[in-house]
Amino acid sequence: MKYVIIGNSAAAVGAVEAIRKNDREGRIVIISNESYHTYSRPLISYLLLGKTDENKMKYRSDSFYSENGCELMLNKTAVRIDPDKKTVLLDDGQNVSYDRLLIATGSSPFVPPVKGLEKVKNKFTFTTLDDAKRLESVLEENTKVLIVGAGLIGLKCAEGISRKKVETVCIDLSTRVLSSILDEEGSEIIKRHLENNNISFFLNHQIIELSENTAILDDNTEIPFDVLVMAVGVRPNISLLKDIGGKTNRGIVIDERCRTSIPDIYAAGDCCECIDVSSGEMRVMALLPNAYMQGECAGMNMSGADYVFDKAIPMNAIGLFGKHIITAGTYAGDVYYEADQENYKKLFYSNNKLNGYILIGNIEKAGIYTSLIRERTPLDTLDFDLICKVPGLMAFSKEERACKLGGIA
Amino acid sequence: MREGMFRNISGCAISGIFSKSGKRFSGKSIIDSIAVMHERSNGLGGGFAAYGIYPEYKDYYAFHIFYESKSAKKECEEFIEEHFDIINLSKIPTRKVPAIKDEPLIWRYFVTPLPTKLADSQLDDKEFVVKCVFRINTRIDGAYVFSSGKNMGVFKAVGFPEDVGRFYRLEEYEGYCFTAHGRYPTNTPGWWGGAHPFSLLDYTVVHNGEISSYDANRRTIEMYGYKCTLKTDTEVIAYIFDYLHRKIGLTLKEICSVIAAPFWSTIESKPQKEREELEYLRNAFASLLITGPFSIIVGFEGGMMALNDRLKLRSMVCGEKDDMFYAASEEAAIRVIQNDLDRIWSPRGGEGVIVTLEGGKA
Amino acid sequence: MKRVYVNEKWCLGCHLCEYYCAFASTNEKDMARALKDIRIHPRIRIEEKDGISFAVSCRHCDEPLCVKGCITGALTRKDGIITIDRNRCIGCYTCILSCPFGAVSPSEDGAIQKCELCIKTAGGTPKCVEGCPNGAIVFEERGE
Amino acid sequence: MAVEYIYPDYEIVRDYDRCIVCRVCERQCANEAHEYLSDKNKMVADNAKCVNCHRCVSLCPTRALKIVKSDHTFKENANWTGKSIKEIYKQAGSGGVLLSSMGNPENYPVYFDKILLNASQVTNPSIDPLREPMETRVYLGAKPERIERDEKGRLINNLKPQLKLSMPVMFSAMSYGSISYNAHESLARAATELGILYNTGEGGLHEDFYKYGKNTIVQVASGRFGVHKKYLESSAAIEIKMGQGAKPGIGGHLPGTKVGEDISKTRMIPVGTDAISPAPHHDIYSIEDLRQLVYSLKEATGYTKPVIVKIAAVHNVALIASGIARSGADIIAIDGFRGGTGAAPTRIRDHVGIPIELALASVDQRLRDEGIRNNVSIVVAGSIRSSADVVKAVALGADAVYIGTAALIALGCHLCRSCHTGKCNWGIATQREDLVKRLNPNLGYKRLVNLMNAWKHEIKEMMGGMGINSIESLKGNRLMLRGVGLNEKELQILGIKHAGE
Repeated sequence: MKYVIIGNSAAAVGAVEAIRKNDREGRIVIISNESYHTYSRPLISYLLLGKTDENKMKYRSDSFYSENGCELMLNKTAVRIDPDKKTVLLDDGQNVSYDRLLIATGSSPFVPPVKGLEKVKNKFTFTTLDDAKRLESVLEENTKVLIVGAGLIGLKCAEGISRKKVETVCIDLSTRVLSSILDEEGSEIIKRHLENNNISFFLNHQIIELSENTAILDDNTEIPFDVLVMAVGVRPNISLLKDIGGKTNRGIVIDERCRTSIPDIYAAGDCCECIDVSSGEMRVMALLPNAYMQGECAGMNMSGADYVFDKAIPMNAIGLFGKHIITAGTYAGDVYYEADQENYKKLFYSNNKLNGYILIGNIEKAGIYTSLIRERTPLDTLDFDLICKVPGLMAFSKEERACKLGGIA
Repeated sequence: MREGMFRNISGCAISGIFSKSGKRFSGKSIIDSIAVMHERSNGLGGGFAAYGIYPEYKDYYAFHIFYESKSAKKECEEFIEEHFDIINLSKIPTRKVPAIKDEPLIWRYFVTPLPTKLADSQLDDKEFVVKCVFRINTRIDGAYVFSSGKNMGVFKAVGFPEDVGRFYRLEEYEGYCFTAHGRYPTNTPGWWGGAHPFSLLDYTVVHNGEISSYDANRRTIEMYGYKCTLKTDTEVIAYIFDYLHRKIGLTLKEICSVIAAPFWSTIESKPQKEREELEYLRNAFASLLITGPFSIIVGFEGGMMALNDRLKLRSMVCGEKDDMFYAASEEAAIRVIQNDLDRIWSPRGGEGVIVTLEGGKA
Repeated sequence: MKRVYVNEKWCLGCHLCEYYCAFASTNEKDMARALKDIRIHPRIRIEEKDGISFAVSCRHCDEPLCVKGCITGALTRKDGIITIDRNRCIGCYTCILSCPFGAVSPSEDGAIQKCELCIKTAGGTPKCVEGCPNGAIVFEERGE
Repeated sequence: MAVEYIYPDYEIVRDYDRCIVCRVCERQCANEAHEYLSDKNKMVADNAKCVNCHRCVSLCPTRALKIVKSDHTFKENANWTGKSIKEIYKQAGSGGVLLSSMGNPENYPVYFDKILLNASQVTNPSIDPLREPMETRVYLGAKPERIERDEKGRLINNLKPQLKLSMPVMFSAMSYGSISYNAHESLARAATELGILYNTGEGGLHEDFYKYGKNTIVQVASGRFGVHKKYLESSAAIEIKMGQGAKPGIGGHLPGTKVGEDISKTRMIPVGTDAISPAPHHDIYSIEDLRQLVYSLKEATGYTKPVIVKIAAVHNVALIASGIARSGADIIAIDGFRGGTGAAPTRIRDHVGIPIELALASVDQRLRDEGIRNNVSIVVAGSIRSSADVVKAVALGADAVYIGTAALIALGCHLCRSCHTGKCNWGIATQREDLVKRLNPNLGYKRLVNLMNAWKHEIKEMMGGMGINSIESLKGNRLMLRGVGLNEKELQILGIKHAGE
């Protein structure tokens, strides 16, 4: 059996580890368009922050490929798949044959067309190690950085570069920061916190024109900058499958076994979309944990097991200047709310199920809420009043606890 | 101090010869046999039991009695006459042997219970005899009945056994079974009555060893009317045999399973029937289990049994030649009288070797 | 594999497990010296309410969501034991987000902390188990 | 009144250098002797509440606690001791009978401590229990006076019902009520694993424990609590409790506060009512009446179970035992004056009854003198503290012993003698749910098993030293005993010689 994996990040690693549980012999070929040992993309902001280094960023140990018998093809880009011949054409012209193929191509930063963008010399996106290295190389004390996008990428970037004592301004079309994962009140808390850490915001604005060192907003405000970071969002890399007629939406459509619509081609990670069990809708959930688990699921099925991953939900754990945010699921339904100076908690529930939550500050035992969402636990089987206040196993039934803690099935 | 006032602990030599065909032979062989084991004795006691030696009086109880004084003899004889018909009485023939000193008066009586007395007692004649023997031994100071069976006799004294044998002219007796004992008491009262064999009726016991269960056994057997006057292991063993064999009616094999009972683990490995029987015997007669090292030769009317404690902490060898059976503390004691053996073996601990006359009684 | 199991029937809520746990992670020989005037941050925590109490620590799951979700690879599972490489952990708390038992917690130095069955500190005999006076926490193999 | 103030007997000493304020002491003290001062972040203690049970001392992880006897003193003398004075203050205040728990603490002779064992030297080999079999199994019950054979001459098993014990020790009667469910479970499971028996005491048998029936002695006492057919049938033996060593001539009293749902059901009395056992059985006013009850119980159980009659060791115990041995009872249990109790009037506990050693010696000898020793087995109780006591008791003539206090100590009892308060911090003599759970039977039963196995090893060692490899050869083997510092009369009653003789 020959496994070919396009991509070299979490989904790929998940697939490799899963394949090797079932098949110690088959060939595994990994095609990566980067030049690095597998590394953790979310760590690039921590690299700038100095909390990690290039070595520690490695997602798996140096011996990972050799231990798992992987043939690694770096700096190669897959150009086209021939599903009939079962080959992958690379940018250097060679064809790589496969028995099972995994597309784990991830996503690419979306850069919106802005008038005058081409005039900006120091412009960056912020998703890869190379992005981070390039950005870092131009930063100096008091460098004016303009970050377009107040989402996860933009704000983590803001935090990362803060070590360089730069002046950071963040602009977003949305009225709020982290609008994709927070509600209004939560956004406000974080915005204030970031402002206290010297990040300035221009929310509910967009750039209408750029020059080399100035951005002109829709209200004609002129913002000078030395460096521009485009962090508006990412788009799944779906073209390889789309080009050959595979089913795609925003992302590559996969089922609960991570199969695409084309036989022997699997997909996993940020390039995919699948069912979000918290809402029941198909979504792209570009998150490392999901990527790994989808990769693992794909790997298991590619190597002969029957394995289902049907518990994907959106979820995020993020820290910004010492403030921790954990969120998961969908923010719909009735709300349990609790807040004080430091902490903020909102739980969203309906139809006897927990749909989602937002925790800011005190994030302890958040996983218990996550599991209620993932497992679609009927809330009437536990002490919901208690668990709202205090996440813990106490809220579960005695029998359930005996099962969880006593190993009693 | 004399025996009976404290517990006497001793080591010893034993030997026994038995003719299964009932052919009578001279007491010389048993003297030769026990003499070989001279080193196992220290001159403080020796003795013999001889079976089949009084064929002409075989229906009468033969009392062998030590008297320390004429007055004791008088008192005792009055008692005997009161309870028994005396068929014959005489001094037991002895010869002068320099090593044997301070002999008491040694008399022999062939008696049968007076029918009226026996009837009054509501006892069978054996029990009547036992009661009378205990009465003499505990109540009449200076008199001691040391043999009380039929067609058998015990001969014992303070001295090395071979000297004791010569003293009693044992070579002049003929019987189908002889047992012998050479004594090595570790404290020395040197009283004739304390020598082995110990007997009651026709049960005689010669014993090498020291039983650690002594007081447990003694206090139990005394509950059944036995009086342990000598405080020796041997006495207790003799009474236990008498009790279990004569009074309770256990077979010799069953008795072995009581006094040298198999370990529980052994019992549990037996087939069900046997297991239940062994368990019953061990439980029902628990206090008669004898522990501690011993090898014993038990003589009785028409038979002899050699038995070791269940751990076999004392030596004992058995041999056979034609109809003759031998048992002794040492192989040499057998070889000296019969070197050409058909079989010689060392019985396992707790495994009684029982021989009886072919065709029953002599 | 041997795991720590908790039986609330026997938990007295004495919190000794927490103290033994906290002690185990110090390098002190003497608990008084180790924990005097210190607020402890144990890896095992008692939950208690209305006379019910029990200790919760890492279950060392066969399918560990914390390991699968770890963005740095600092959490790994080897021979059934899930350990944290505190040097690599950047404190993103994705594991706290993931753990269905609430058994992973932040620590004072930013990295997360969790029960590692005392393999790094006490030679693999969990101190909470040793310290439990009533057998409410046991370390044993159970058929599952 | 000021005169009623009595300075605490014990003082809690805390080493503040070692106290880490974990508050375990506070959480674990049912007497609330420890308190946390949040404003000072400091633990303090109230000595007056301390019963010296050592729960806090044992659990303190930094060993910061110890309990010392107060050196506060009265102007006492050999006659007017502090104890006597205090008791008068208490009674002058309350007008009531003084209550105490556990066994007689007074300074009467402990004969076991004045008896020494023998060992073999030279003439008789000692036996190494590690190399040779060493048997401790005993059977309790009447032994036959004669054998019977079937028509083929095979022996018939004519033994009356017997109890088989792997070693001559049993757990004595402690009722469910006086001790906790978990204590009972520990005893039941340990007895089962060990192949010995435990005793329900007079409080009936919880249904959960019927499964341990083969190792259970059920008790029928004057209160007849929880006695019904199934109760009797679920047992291996039935014990009629006539008396108890700690309080001869006195009944029992379980306060209503301890009679919760489970105990009410088990004892068959309403929740919250006092369970009062009368001093006598109201249907036994003579030995003939006892015989009737013995046979009633045998009849009720089809003559399948031995009946034990338990009496307190009192002055004419030998005579009483003789009567019992002829009453149809299979086993006599004799409880000496040091036996424990959950609660007894202090004066009774401390002044009534006789030492078990003397009682045993005289009963054993009396029954032998009467030739009826084999009619019954003798079980003795009343402070058997170690395997040496067991060996001495057996050598004096006991078939087996009962242990109560020793078993409780194995379970954690620290002899604070506060059972009657119902706040046992070790989960033994209490019914408070939060305290009961402190005794985990999974640990408790193992400790009992350990203790018994340890004793068994020691018994074997001592037997081996004496050259005895089976316990039946030790029974009544008084030559293995010697007295030290005993007078002629004591030696005579014990039936042993003085050391050196």
